[in-house]
Amino acid sequence: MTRLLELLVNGVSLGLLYALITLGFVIVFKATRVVNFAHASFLLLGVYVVASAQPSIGFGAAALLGLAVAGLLGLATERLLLSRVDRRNHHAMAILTIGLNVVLTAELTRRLGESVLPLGAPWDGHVVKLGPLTLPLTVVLTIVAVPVLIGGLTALLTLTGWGLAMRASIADAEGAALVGIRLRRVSATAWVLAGLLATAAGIGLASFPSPGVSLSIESVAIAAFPAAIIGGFDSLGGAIAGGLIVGVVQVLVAGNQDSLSFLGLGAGDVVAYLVMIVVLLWRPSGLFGSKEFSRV
Amino acid sequence: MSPPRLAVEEVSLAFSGLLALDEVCFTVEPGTVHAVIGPNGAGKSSLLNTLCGIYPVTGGRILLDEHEVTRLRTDRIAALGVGRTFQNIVVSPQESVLDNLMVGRHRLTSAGLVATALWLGRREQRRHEERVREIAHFVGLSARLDSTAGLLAYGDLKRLEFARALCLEPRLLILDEPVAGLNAAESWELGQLVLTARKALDLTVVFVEHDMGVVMSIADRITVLDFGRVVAEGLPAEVRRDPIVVSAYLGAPDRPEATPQAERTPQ
Amino acid sequence: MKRSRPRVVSAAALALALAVTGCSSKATSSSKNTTPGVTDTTIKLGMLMDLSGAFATSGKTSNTAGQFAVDEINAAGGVCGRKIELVVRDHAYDVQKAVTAYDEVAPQVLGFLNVYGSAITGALRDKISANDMLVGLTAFAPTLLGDPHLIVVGSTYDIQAINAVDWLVREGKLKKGDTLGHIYLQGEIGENSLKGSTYATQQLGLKLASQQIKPTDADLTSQVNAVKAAGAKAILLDSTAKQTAAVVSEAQAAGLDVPVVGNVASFAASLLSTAAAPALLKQYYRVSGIGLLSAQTPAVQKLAEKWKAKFGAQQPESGGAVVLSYFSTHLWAKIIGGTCGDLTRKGVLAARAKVTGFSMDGLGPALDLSDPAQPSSRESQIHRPNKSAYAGMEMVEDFKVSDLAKQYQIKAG
Amino acid sequence: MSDATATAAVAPRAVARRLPGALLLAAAVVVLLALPLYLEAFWLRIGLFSMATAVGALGLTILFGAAGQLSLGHAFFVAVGTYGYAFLSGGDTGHVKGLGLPPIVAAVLATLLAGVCGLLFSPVAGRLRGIYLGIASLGLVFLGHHLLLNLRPVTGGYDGRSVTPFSLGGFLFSDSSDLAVLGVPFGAVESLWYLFLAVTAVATLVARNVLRGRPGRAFRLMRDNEVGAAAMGVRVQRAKASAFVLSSMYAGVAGVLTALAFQRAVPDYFDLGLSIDFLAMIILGGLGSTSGAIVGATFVVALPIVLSRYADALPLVVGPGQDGLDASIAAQFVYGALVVVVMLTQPGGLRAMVHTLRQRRRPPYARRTP
Repeated sequence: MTRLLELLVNGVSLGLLYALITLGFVIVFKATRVVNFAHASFLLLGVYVVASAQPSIGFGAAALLGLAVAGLLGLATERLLLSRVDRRNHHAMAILTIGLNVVLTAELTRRLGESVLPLGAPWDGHVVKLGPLTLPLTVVLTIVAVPVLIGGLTALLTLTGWGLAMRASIADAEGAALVGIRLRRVSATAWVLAGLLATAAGIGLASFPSPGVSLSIESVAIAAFPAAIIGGFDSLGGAIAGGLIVGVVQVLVAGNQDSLSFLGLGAGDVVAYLVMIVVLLWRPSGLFGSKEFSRV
Repeated sequence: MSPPRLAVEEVSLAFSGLLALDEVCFTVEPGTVHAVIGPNGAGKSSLLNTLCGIYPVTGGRILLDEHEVTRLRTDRIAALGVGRTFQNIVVSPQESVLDNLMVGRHRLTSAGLVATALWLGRREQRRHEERVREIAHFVGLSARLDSTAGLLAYGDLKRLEFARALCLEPRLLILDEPVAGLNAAESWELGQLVLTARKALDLTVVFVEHDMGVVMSIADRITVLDFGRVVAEGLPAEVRRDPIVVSAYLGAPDRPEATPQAERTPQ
Repeated sequence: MKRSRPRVVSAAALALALAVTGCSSKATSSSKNTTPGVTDTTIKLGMLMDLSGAFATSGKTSNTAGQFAVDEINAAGGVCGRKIELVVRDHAYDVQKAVTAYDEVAPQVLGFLNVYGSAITGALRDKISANDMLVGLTAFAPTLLGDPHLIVVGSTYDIQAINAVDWLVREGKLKKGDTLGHIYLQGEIGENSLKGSTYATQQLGLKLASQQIKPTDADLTSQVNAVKAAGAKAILLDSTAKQTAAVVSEAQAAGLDVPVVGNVASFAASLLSTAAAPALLKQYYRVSGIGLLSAQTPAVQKLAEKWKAKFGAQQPESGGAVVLSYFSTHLWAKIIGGTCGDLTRKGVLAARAKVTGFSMDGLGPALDLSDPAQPSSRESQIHRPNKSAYAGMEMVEDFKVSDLAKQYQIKAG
Repeated sequence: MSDATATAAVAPRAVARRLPGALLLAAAVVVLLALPLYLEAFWLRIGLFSMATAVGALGLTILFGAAGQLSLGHAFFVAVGTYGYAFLSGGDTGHVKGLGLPPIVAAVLATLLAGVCGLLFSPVAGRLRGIYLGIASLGLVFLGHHLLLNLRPVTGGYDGRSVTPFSLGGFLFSDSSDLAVLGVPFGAVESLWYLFLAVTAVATLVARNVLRGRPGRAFRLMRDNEVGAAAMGVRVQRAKASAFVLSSMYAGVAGVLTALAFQRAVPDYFDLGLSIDFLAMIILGGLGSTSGAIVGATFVVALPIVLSRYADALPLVVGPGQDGLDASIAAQFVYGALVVVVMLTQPGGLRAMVHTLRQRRRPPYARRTP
């Protein structure tokens, strides 16, 4: 029972981190209709900056620097690359992010190699006991901090002018342009947000008990794909739900590997995709995705 | 083969509770040209889409001669000889005009993947290409056959769609605003093409159009829709004088164009 | 017109083909009189390493250390009166690149000093034997034994696992009836190691709880928890270095306070600067079939000095890779030196079997290459992390063969 | 009538225009046929990999370029081909099983097997669109990888299994063959070259026929407007399924060729990266075009290998093992940057670029009346 509870808590914590990654992914898609294949390398770059800066300037400043760099990378991607492609050519833009991803991954592979860079977060190495549960402090902090972050984001989207513009342009880009919303600013902000959210999630992923920043974090971030699809690709609430579902299911399956041996070893990694395909057979636009209607 | 008779019997269509068509009834006699008019949002396009099986009806029946086509799939209805054009032009913009027209021969040809892969579809293709060239000549697109469709002028695109519908060798031709966006001369020309095609190819024609000049000059009968209901039906001259029609549609120019009705955004 | 085109094309093609085939240069150049890679002054040896992929750090380290040995050998006059030259290619741990690079390098070299990666060795094995090539490996799988074309330096993974379990028992960290947790990589490393641990636990009256992982797994919490739930008193670990850090810190997070013994590839010096350092220093040990870079023998110190001279304060990530590459390059010189009269690939293969007692003090155990079906040694050392030791590791126990490892029958092939 | 006279008048000109093309084609055929007599194994090997990949890219360009169905699962179907061939033609060795069928039978069955896998997935594929289909098919890659690691008797697990060399009518396509042509020993690479060339040529012609014929036109209208295609009588679900099956079979053939070129099947090759590479290839080359797929595949496959071979000669790039910018990292940079640049300047891919150039160079009389 304790073990199940422990797994659940770990799963929720991982799921919240997935939710952050997925949110950035989905916000970009909503604002610009671009599938950002470079999202995982945004995450790795941000957290790499944190880890390589923290020995000299301390964790707090390094975290801010990492967020800033990833945000700027998002901005640069939008301003320098995507804005030069026809807005309606979503394929070209998606492939462009593939190219960007290749370059970023190559550079990060060159710099990181096999090494593990310590993240240096103040909560690293700490374990808390909550009743019968023994949990890394990271898990507890994630469960507290991520909902606050998501709440803040929701407030931003619902209460501010930018949020309104964002939602309007997502609902109907042409209409929004007609009423004077500057689409470019909205999409630039979306890309910056994606970088920030990815880095925030990356800090969580690289924290104790994970030994630090290494290349394998990028492959973890790929889980945002099925999470986004399960939730529905154009739904922010769906992104959060999808992230949580993937996190919890992954941890539960991996934690019960022995009794699930018929699924084969390492089933935790693929179960997210199984869930995804089942969800899609049931609802072709994900749990919360809006149906596309073809109008002729 | 003689042109078919189309009977629409108490057809209703609802989108998540919103009634787009409400027990619509009318009959199109074989070989006639039948216009459906009405203000924006009246349900005209929805009606055409139910005829083609694109929107599933929520009630009523649609008969093509004695065949009930109410719940048939769109491609099955096309296979029965129903050709159509679309309100907002539907072509493959990167393909040549000839290729776009050849798609119209899909139902009349049979070369499948395997046959085509093994060079077995060529003879069939050549035979049909001849007929397609004739049709292109008929609508005046001969000179454009090798052009990329996306680069055509608007008027040519409209003719391309019309020609492609003819390439199906239809018995029933459905036209959704065939002259919208054309100038008066082009509109008149296309109207005459419809009449010629009807005669030469033995067609029954149903069309939706806002251009009253064209409607009055080519339609044999007119059905008027408003809010998804038939509000009037008759000969052009009768409809023109019908007080309900005048108030609902023709005589009320100040009526707001963009009505927030079901047809706009079917959800 | 249209129809005749293919015919025209094929006729023209045929005519042209007949015209050009008369003068192929490939035909004349491929005479088989001279042995590839050998001239009057040089002997070329190939290296296929991962220099830009996931294992680039080890690849670069091995490359550097191999070059150290080559420079030393050449400075001392070379082998058979010839200088050794290395032809290095990067395969980025990609089988496709490796196969192509092999095709490029093979005609130029006498043999391969090192081919890195088990999947890559697997892909190349047929070609290697077709070419009579002798190939050195950075792998210790018993499945590689029995093939006279491959050199496995030192004890194999299964024997290392047996020696590790034996050591845990001798040190009192495990007692009869206790459970040993074994977290192992899928693939030949882990599975061969599991054979050893299964044998040893059976022989010593221990219980075994095993958990398989993939090289790409980052989060190993569930495996650690499973081992904890099985009541493990010690953990045997075959993993990448990153995963080692994850396992020890997750064990710490789970309150599992037991020794963890990893294999030679499961440690990197930089782990000692991560959050996992305290746990590593407290609980981690390493079993190794080759020597330790911080050992106090003259041969090892000479090697360490070379590294310091080249890289200054920057210590090698993997001392094991430095030692292995340096050691096996010298082993190659010994093999070639035994066949100066017949410097052909077949000659080299025959000379390999003549090496029965090669050793370099502290760098590796005494190697016996006479029987390809048997490991060249059954000895292992035990190391543990120490921040002040060079490359982060200090000696716990020098080369030793456990009795169990002596009895253990290896199934080759 | 006017059309007929116009055609007749144009005919001699058309011949004159086609003649250089035919000669060029003939020359290309000769060069391709003669290459094994001159090139080292290294270059031939690159050719083999390129051709294997090109066949896969052809399949994806039919599926995505023509039929508009985004698939990130192509690597899975390639894996089915590779492992299907390895299993069907392989013998029992130790813990790895095989059926020991003749290689040609195994190759055909492996292709069909990939097609069946495509058919099994087509109910999912038929229901989904755009990115949903893309990522659902991405799931196949992860599930497939999982199976490759776990179905050990068939796949050999993490370390993979070796592949039986191809043989046809007693002739063995391997290094142990004693055949020599004009003094050139014909080993695996040389003989496989001709096999691959033949398969690639057939695959290209078949793809061309399909794309230019009735199914291709239906696919493209379906891509541009599904409802429009249905109204023309196209059975959309069936067309989608058949595009998926055909593309899977192409991937299956690519898989068999890959197996023969590698002589080993390892699971890690068939990952997400391979799927994304396929996508990049066909888009770099020009979506929906057969020549574009081949050019794109050759480019993506050959670039890193060639760059790392000539690393020494390139500025900024260092040789293997030295400190600095490694050749294969440099190749990654070039590849990534090129994808970005092509998308920025020529979203239609290399084919569109060539097309524009040709249009510009074409003599005025040959230009079609605007």
